[in-house]
This record gives sequence, structure tokens and C-alpha cells, in this order.
Amino acid sequence: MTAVLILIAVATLCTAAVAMALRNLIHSALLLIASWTGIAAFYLWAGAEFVAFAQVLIYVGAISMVVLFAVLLTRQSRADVAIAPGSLGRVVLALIAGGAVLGVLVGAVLSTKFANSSATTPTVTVKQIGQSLGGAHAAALLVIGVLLTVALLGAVVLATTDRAEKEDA
Amino acid sequence: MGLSVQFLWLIPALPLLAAGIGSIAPSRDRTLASGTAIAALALSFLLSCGALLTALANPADHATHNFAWFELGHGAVRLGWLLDPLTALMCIMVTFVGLLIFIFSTGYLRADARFKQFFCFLSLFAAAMLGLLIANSLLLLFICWELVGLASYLLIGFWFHKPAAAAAAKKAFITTRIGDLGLLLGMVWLYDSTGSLLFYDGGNGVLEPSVLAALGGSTAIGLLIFCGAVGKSGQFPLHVWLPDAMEGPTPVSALIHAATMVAAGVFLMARVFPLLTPDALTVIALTGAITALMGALIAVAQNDIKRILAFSTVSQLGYMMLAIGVGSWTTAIFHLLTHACFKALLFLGAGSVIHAAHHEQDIRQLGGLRGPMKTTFATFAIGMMALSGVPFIFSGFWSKEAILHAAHAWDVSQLPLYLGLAAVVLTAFYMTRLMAEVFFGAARSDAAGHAQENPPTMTVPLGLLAVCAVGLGFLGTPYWPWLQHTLDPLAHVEAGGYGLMMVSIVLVALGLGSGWAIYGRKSRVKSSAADPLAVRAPSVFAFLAARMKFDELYAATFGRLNHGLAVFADALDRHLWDGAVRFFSRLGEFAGVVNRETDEGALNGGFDATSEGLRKRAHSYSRAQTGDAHGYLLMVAFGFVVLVFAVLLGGAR
Amino acid sequence: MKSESIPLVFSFPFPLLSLLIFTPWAGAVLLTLLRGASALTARVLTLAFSLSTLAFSVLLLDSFDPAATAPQFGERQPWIAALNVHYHLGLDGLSLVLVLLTGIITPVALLASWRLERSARLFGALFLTLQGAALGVFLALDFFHWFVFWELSLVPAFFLIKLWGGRDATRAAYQFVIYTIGGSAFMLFGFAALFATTGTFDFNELARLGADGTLAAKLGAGPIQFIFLGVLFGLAVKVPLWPFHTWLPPAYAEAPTGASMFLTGVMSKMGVYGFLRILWPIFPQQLHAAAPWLLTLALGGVVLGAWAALRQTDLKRMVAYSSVNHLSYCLLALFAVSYATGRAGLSGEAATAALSGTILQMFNHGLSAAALFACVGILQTRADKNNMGGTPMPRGTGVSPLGLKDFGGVRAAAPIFAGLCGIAMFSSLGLPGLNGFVGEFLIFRGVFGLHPGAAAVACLGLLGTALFLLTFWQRVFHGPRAEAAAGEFSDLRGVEYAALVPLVLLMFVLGVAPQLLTRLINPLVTAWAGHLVLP
Amino acid sequence: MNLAPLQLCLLFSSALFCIGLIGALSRSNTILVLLGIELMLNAANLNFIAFWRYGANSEPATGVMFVIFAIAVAAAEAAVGLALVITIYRHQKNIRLQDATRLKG
Repeated sequence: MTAVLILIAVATLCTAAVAMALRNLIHSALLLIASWTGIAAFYLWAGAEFVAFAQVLIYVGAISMVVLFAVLLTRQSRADVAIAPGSLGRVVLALIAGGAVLGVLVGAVLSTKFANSSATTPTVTVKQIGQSLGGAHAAALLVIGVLLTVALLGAVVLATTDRAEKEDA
Repeated sequence: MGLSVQFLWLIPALPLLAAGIGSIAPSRDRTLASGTAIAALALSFLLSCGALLTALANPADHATHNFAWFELGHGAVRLGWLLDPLTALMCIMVTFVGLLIFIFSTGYLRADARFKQFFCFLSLFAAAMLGLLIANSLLLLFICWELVGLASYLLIGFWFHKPAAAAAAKKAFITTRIGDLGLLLGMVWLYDSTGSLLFYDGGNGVLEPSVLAALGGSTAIGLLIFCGAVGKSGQFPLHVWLPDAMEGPTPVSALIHAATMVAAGVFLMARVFPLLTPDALTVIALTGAITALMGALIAVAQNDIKRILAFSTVSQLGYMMLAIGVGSWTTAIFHLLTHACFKALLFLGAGSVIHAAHHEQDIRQLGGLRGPMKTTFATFAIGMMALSGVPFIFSGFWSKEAILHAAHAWDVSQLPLYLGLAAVVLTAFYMTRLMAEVFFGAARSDAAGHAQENPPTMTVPLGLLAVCAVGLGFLGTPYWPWLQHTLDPLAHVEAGGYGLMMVSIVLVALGLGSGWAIYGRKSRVKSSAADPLAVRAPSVFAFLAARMKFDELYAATFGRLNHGLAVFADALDRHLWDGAVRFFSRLGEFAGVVNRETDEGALNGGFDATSEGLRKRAHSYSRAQTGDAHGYLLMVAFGFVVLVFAVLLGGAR
Repeated sequence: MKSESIPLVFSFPFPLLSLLIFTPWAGAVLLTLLRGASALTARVLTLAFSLSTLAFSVLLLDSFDPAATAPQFGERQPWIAALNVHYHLGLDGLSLVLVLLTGIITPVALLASWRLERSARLFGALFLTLQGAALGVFLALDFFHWFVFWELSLVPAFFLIKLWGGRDATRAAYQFVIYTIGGSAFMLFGFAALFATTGTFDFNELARLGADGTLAAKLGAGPIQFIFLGVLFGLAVKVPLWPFHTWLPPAYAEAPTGASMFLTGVMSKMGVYGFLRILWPIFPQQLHAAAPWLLTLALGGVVLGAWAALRQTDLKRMVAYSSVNHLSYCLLALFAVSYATGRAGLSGEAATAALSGTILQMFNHGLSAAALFACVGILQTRADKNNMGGTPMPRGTGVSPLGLKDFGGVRAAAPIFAGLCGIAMFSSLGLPGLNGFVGEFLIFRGVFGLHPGAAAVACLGLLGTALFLLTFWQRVFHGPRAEAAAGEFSDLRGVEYAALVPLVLLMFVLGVAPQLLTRLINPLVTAWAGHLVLP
Repeated sequence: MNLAPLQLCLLFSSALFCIGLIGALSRSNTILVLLGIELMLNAANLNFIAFWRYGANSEPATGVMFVIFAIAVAAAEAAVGLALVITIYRHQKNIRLQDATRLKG
């Protein structure tokens, strides 16, 4: 069991790390897809099938497409991809900040005594999810719906070509 | 050879078929269009005669043939045909007069490019009118009622390139529609109260005693139905469209706006007579009497030959309504039939004059046509005498006498009788004026001078109508009231009353005499000369010549109201509702504006110093806003680390 | 042959209704994939797929049982089990009438826009999507996917208006979409609340709960009032009910001819359908309580709609206002029925007449308004051509909006066009013998029995309609030739005949034989009118 | 070292979070910054699932519900964020985050 978890974790972390480091945006996007798939695998491992499929659908299926589109729409000349002057310093700064956060987190995780976990895997059926979506969490579902609508409209408005502005330009 | 009621639909179907053929026939083929129309109407005439034979076999019986139009709820909306003497006689009148006018039209419109359409529309009209007559359901009657309105609209606007004709067509349709809305409301009210619209339905029809008893008499229904008749029959106050309708070709004026369609209102009231309560009848009688007098008065001061006849029609329709109102619907129908003949004759005569005089319609420009147009003159004179009510020979005398006697016998009021008698004088007077101006004296224009008699297609119908204008009167004299008894076996005909008859003869003589004295003895010399009456009473004459200013009155009231309502509705949309929408959409913006205004107000209010300090402080703070997203994120990360250490070191246990 | 083929076709569960909805969508997909297709191919394909609805409707008519008032040809599959959502389709007389209307209007609208210049493929795909969504709305019996179809219809409509519309198309399209979405958002909230209480989205189930008062009891008087208002607002915007109609004139006026025809012919019916299918059955008590106010609003639409039309100079706006006027009659009848519900001694006859009239009026208005838009479209193309010296004119390049004053004497130049347009106009005006009269008569007969005052006021609307339509006719077709109509004003040509003649023929047929339609709805309407009780 | 599965999971998520953080901080390409943030969100989700799986007396479905909502929010965020990226690109013809400083105070 644990071995599988470690395997998943290593694969996910590696792909994520490489994705963040690569220069070619398309490659990093593809690697990120792999990383997200790894996360989905983790969910499966943890017994949350519904979430796993949601992850696959939304991240692997939808967001990745949006990312790819964005990358293609904003393709630039080679020169822009090159590391900008002075960015080495920022990388270092980033590594320091990241390392600090990691240290804090790992320290916290290792130093905390967790209550004994239940041995049995909690099972949650899709039916239960649906019931709580429509019952206890109905309000949240609505809010999320509104959020998505607003986001959709916002995205459309942002991405629309503004005719008047073009004429000005 | 009778025609049973099941096949009554053939009478309107034949002209409808002709209209259908006419609409798809090539427009070059003139004989096909006019030929089918005339043949179809002739066949309908024969069928109507057959129907009359059937009806006469048992005059008191209302033979019906009802059928379901479409299902509605547990029942159905039903329509039907009705055959009784009223239907049959009206059908004969419409087909006969219509046939003669069709024949006349082949001559009158010989040169028109849209000859085919004209016959197509005429056939459509005939079909709708005949359908109206045979209807056994108020609904079917209403349907045909609207369709005759449509045909009238199309035919008034036949010369649509003339703006006046197009406007007149619209005015006619709208004005009659105002009345029709009343009819519609009356109809749905009746339907709602009785559950049926059939006139006769084996005891369940709305005109049958059991249903009438259950209904208990409703003045409102009767008056609403009367609204329809007011619109269609040009009664006061909706008469304004009828004179304008004379923009249509003259045969149309003769057929639709004199003989048949405008009489449909009278027919309708005669048909639904059992529904009318005494109160409703009083209103009808007074409306009719007012219309009769008003039409005659206005006719005195008109100069257009067709308008004189149009106002005369308004006045005569008023007589018919008067007759209905005083409770004698049979005499109304008697006058309707005689009027149809002599008024069609007069209009066709006018048409003959107009055609000969190259569309000159102003009587001041005509004159002296007695010589060149002998047939027209003779037949027109017969028609004029029939209309004026010249005693004993002419049909108009008998039918008008019948109405005056019925009014005399009315026990509510004698006012309609006096108004009617006044109209008698005026009728004789203006017809004499018309005759004198058109046919006597000398020709006052080139057009009139070169006028020649028209071909037989136009004069033969005149002759036939003249025969009827004389002969028809003998069907309903007080000595042998065949017509009245056929229409309604229970009708009580006022016999005797010689005194009244003498009075009316004297009044007719007065009208004729004064007319001749003013216009005939010394005929007009120049077309521009003022009218003798205008010289004597200029303001009255001008008021009458302007048709009592009804058009102006309506334009100032209803026209303004209409325009105002349109502006209001539009403004409501543009400003109030659309504005409300904009208001909501800009609520946020509005809030922002308010915010800024308050801020500025506060600043200007005397906090300058404070604000200066604040602004400096704010400026230094704002420098922290580098716009560098990375920097922010970095700060968050370090902040997190610091926070965790703070928690750990703070010893939050 | 025929007797053999029927059992084959209807060996259930044969998803005829799904086919009805998804065939146009399949066509849309096909069109997007056919990249290299010529404009003509695209047009023909679009037309063929849009005709599928009519073809399926013939099959439906063949085995539809008018006497059964429950939905027929039902399809019910669990879809999202967790939310108790079912893919549930069904068809009763009301749906059938509207499916027929969609089947007729869509091909005709496509024919009317046949000569549209820009990208016929995209136009066709959008149109077929719109058609499928409209059919879905008429057939769905579960709120969840009913709402999906309802919202989905907005998207293609938006693009049709924006991309092929006139000068102010962008503004009109945004206004149209935002206004309607705003309305439906309230409806969505309402249904979410209903679902939270009842756990079902099924219309029949909800109607049952609404009818026996369970719903009101569960929700409480205050909340159900809010839910009712939300749903009412969503539907009222769509119909539109006066005064929520201000999006309509610009949208109809700026849309290309075919889209205007579809919008007025089919999409406006979606709102009325919602009133009949959702609001009235589920909230009988609340609708009854609000009926006096709603009657006032409907009368406002009838009267002020007609007079506002009189004031318009742009022809398309005028026809758009006539739609406001005509649809208000439908709502007037429904509100009158609701108003009188529960009255002692109420006979079912008036309610039957009012409801039958509503449905007939929906169908008839679809025909006549679409025909009028087609006529205005033809006028517009002619005027554009004359202005541009013979070359067809792409829209959106600053053509002056068409005014009444720009035309005159068209009847002399194009008698056949004038005749067909006149028939459409008189049908819209409610002339007996044409289709419009039957519906209006039944509405008046019903409303008079339920609320005489409303019927009397509504009469004014008939007068106003006659006024503005005859003014239109007089200005455009009569009198001397005017500027825009001067020059070469040719009479109808091939495709234009194909767009107008079927509509005009149907007007005659339904005017003389309304039984063809009433046969389909009478048992249903009778059953409705037989159960007019408040919980 | 004998770690409980819960701790392993938490370490995994911490690592992922930091990778996302470092990526977001170090790259100048706005798209990659956004992707880094997505990774951080994912790491948070991992925690939810982990606590749901091993946490003591948790509500049966709460963790899952949180993740579902978080995924929905993340989807919205990605959509708007990338739309913003495209708008930025349209305005300044590149997508370097450092250059997008027009709104600074």
C-alpha cells in the first residue's frame, strides 16, 4: 500500500518539478497533465473515486486544454523565452522562499502527533455525494454555480475583441 | 324547383369559385375573368330564386342546416345555413343587383389595366355578402361581415396609387372595425350567456323562445350588436367613412356602398330582432332618425355627385334603422329592397354620367346632359323620383310611407316621426337640386359638353333597375302587404292613416317645388357661381358643406387621443422601462459616482490639511504596490513562514 | 406498406423524441466538420436537416392519440441518479403543436435567409443548434435538462444576432442575452429551492405536489411566494410580458430575417409554453393570487404594445411590437383562467375556449409574424440593392434603418409580393377566414366569460393592431412610388416564393379548418379546464 | 523512520505545494505562474483527501465535498486567469508578468 503511495508521489512530484523547470511551455503543460493524472491516481488510491474522476475530467480534460490554447494564442518569438536578465536572482530567491516553506511544513508534519486514524477506509458513494450536494451543501452548490457563470461571462468579456479599441489603435 | 337548405352554400360558393379562378387567371384574359364572375352570379341568382320557392312553401318555418366547425371542450363550435323568406329575398336582391352592376362594370372599367382584379374582388365581395345572408350563426355572420369589410377595403382602395383612395380605404376599414369590436363583444357575451350562437337550432337557438326566456332580455347585448350595424351601415356617429368610400370606382359605390353591404347592418338588426329589448329599440330608433335627418341635411350642401348620393344613402339607412327601432323590421327590409334598386340605379346613372364626362364629378361643372344622354336622364329621373317618394307609382313612396306609418304607431315617442318627415322634404329638395344641376341648363365645362351616351352594357342595366325601382313598391302597399306577411306572418301592417299619407305627399311636393324654384327655374350659368343657398345663408351652408365638421371633430379628439396614446406607449418603453433596465445595469457605477462625490465634497469641506497628510501617507503606502506579482507572492510565502514560527514560538498549546 | 411500417417504427423504446431533438444537432455537427463545403451545399444540408423535424412530426401525427391527455412517446432514463435527475421526454397535444410549429418555421426561416452572404456553414450550424434546443424545451419533462435546453437556445441566438445582424446588432445581442439570462437566473434559484424541498425536478411530480397544496405546505407561504416570483420573472422576460419586453424590439429588429422569424415564431413560444407547463400547474394558488396584477400587465401589453407599434418608423421594430401585442393575448387568456379558478359556478366552457385560444394563438402568431418578418426582409433586400446599384449588400455596414417613409407604391411594382404580404398582414390582424381569427375569437370568448372587463379593454388592442398594420400597408404599398422602392423593384423570385407561399397556404387552411389543430389539443385542454380547483 | 500513511500524504502534499510555489516565484511567464498556483491548489486538495481518509471521526463526505468545490473554483480561476493572460498579451504583446504593472499604485 505505502509503496504504491510513494510511487505515485515520486512520479507526481518529479513531473511537476520538471514541468516548472522546462523552457518549452508546451512541454511543461504536457508534463503538468501527467502530474495531475498522478494526483488523480492518488485520489483513487485513497478511495475517493468520484474526486479522482472529477480531477481527470476537469484538470486533465478541461483546464489543460485551456492552458494549451492560451499557450498557443500567446506564442512569442524565441527571444522572449530566454531567461530575462536578472532572473537568476529571482530563482535563488524563489528557492529560498520555497525551501523555507517546505522546511516549516515538513517540520510541522513530523512534529505533530496525529490521533490514531481509523483502520477502515471510509466509503462514500456517489449517491451520498449527490445527497449532500443537494441537501446539506445545496447553498454551496448554488454559489459555485453562480461563480462559474460569472467566471464564464467574465472570461468571455475579457477575451472578446473590443471593436472600438481596435479602431482606436 | 326549390333549393333545399342543405345546398344553400352553393349560392355563395359559386362567386367564391369565380374569385378563385379570377385570382389565378392570366391578367390579359379579360373575358375569362368577367365572364366567370357574371356567369357565377347569374347561377347564384337562379339558385336564389329556387331558394325563394322553397322558402315560400312554408314562410313561417326556419329551415336550418347546422354542422360542427371544430371541437371545443365537450361540444363544438357550430355553424349553419338558414333558409327563410328574409334570406331568400335578400339573396335575390343581392344577386340581381350585383349581376346588373357586374355587367355595367364591364363597360365602366373597359380601359382599366387591373380589370381582372376588379372582378376578382367583386366576386369575393358577392360571395362574402351572400354568405352573410345565409348564415344561421352569429359567428358565421360575423366572419362574412368582416370579409365584406375586406372586400370593401380592397375595392375602395382599388386605385391605390391615389393617396386619397388609399386613405379612404383605411378610414373605412378602421371606422367599421370600431363598430365590429362592439359586435364581437356582443357576440361573446351572447355566447357566454346562452352557450350557442346559432340563430335557430331546433329550440336551442338564440332567437328561439326558450333561450330568449332564459336570457331574460339583455339591453347591453342588443346595443353591442347594434354597434356593429352602426359601423357597417354608416349610422351616426360612425357615418364618416361612407362619403369617403366614394373614392372607389362607381360600380363599387353602387354595389357595396349603396345597395348591399351598407344594408347588411339593417339586415343584421332584422335578423336578431327577437333579441332586442324595448330600451335597445328606443336607442336604435333615435339613432336612425338622427342619421336620416343629418344625412339629408348634409346632402343639401354637397357638390360632388357621388357624395350627394352617399349622404342620401346615409339618410335612407337611417330610415331603415328607424323602422327597426319602432318595431317594424319588415318595413325596414321592404325599404332596404326598394332602396337597393333605386339607389343602385342612381349610382349607376351617376357612373354613366361620370364615365361620359371623363370623370368629372362636380355638379357645378356638369349641366345640360338631358339632351345627349337621354336614356341615362330618363332612368336617373325615375330613380330620383323613387328616392324622393313621388306618390303612388314609385317604390320609394310605398316603403317610406310604411316606415312613417310604423313610426306614427310607435307608442314611445313621436320624435322619430317628425325627424323622418323633415328628412322627406330635404330628400326631395336635394334630389331636385341634383337633377337640375346635372341635366338641365347648359353644359358648363368641355367634359360635359362632349358627353355622349354610353354603350348598351351600361344602359341596359339602368333600364332593368328602373323597372324594378317602379315595380318593387307594389309588393308591400298597405292594401296588399304581401312582402311584410311573407317575411313575418304575424306582422301587423298599419293600414289606413290617410291623413299621414296626405301630409307626406304635401311635404314631397314642397321639397320638389322649392328645389325647382331655387335651382331649376333659373339654372346655373357659370361653374364658379355661388350656390343660391350659400348666398342666403352662408354660414349654415358652409357648415353643411363641411359635413358638419365631423371629420375635424374626430381628428381633434380621437385622432389626438390616438396619437397621444402612441406617443405615451412609445415613451413609456423608451424612457421608463428601458430606463429602469439601464438604471439597474448602472447601479454599481452610480454607487461609485456617489462615493466619489461624497469624498470630494468632504475634501472640499475643509479637511484639506488632513487630506494632504493622508495623501502623503497614502502615497508612501502605495509605493509598496510595486505591481510585481512575484514580489507579492514572495511576501506571502515569507509571511507564512514567519507566522508558523510565531505560532510555534508563542507556544500556542 | 404503411400499416407494416408503423409497428416497426414504434417498437418501444424507440427514441423518436430524442431523434427529433438530436437530428438537427447532428446536422450542426456535420456542418462544422464539413470544412470545404460550398455555400450551396451547406444551405441545402441545413435545409434538409431542418426538415427532419417536419418528417418526424408526420410520424408522430400518425400515431399520436389525441384522446390521451398524458404525455406520450415517453422516454425516461435515470441520468444523474444522485440528483434524482432523469432524462425524461414526453409529448402531449401542446408540445405537438409547438413541435409542428418549429418544424414549419425553421425551414421557412432558412429559406428566407437563403441569400445571406457570409459563411453559410456557420449560419446553418447555429440555426440547427437553435432548432434542436427549442425542440428540447418543448419536449423535456424534467426541469434539469429543460433548463439546459432553455439556456442553450440563447447561445446560437446570440451569435446569429451579433454576427449577421444590423448596425446595432452587438448591443442588441448583449442586451438580449443578459436580460434573458438574468431572468432565468431567478428561475434557477427558484427551482433549486424547490428541489431542496421536494427532491425532484420532474414537472409532473411537481405539478402534482403543487396541485394538492403539499408544496405550499412544505415551503411555507413566504418562500413559495418568492420562488413563484422568481420563476415568473424568468418566464415573463422570455415571452415577453409587458413591461419586461424592452429587449425584444432591438433584438428582433437587428437580427437577420431568418433569425427574426425564428425568434418570433418559435422562441417567444417557449416562454408561453413555460407559463402553461410550469408556472400554472406548479403554482396554481400563487398565480391565482397574482392574477389581477398580471391581467393588468397583459392588458398593458395588448393595448400599449399595439400603440407603440403605431409609433415605430422602423418596419422590423413595428412587427416586433406586434409580437408583444399578440403574445399578450395568450397570457391574458391564461391569467383570466387562473383569475377565475375556484369561482363558484364556473363553467369549464369559457376556460376551455380561453386555453384553446391560447394554444391556437401561439401557432397562428408563429405563422403570421414569421411571414411578416419575411416580407420586411424582402423589402429590405430590395432597398439595399437599389441603394447599392445592384450589388447585394452585406449587413452591418451602415445601411440606414428601414423607415415607413422610404417606401411607397410597392404594390404597383410587385403585385404578387403585395398580395402575399397583405394576406400575412390580415392574418395578423385577425381577419376571419385566415388563421388569426379563430384563436383571437376563442380567447375573447373565454376571457369574456372569465373576466368581462379585461375582454372589453383588450378589444382596444384589436383596434390598435388594425390601425398600425393598415398604416404600414398604406404607406409601403399604396400611393406613389417612393425613393427606396424606386428603380428596379422586382417581384418575388424562386426562394422567396418558397419561404412565403407555405406560410400563406397554411394561413388559409387553418383559417377555414381549425379542426386540424384543435383536434390535437381539445381533449388535453378539456381535461385542464375540468380540473380548475385551488388546493 | 516509521511514518504513518497520513504523514506520508502530508509530506507529499507539502512537497507539491513547494514545487508550485517555487515555480510560481521563479518563472516570468504568466501562464507558468498560473500553473504553479494550480499546483498549490492541488496540494491543498491532497490534504483534504488525506484527512478525510485517515482523519479521526470526520463527517463521511465533507472532505470529498471540499475537494469538489475547490476543483470547481480552480476551474473558474483557470478560465478567468487565462483570459486575463490573453488580454495582457493583446495589450503588451508579451506575457511577462513583470511587465504587467500598469495597475500599481
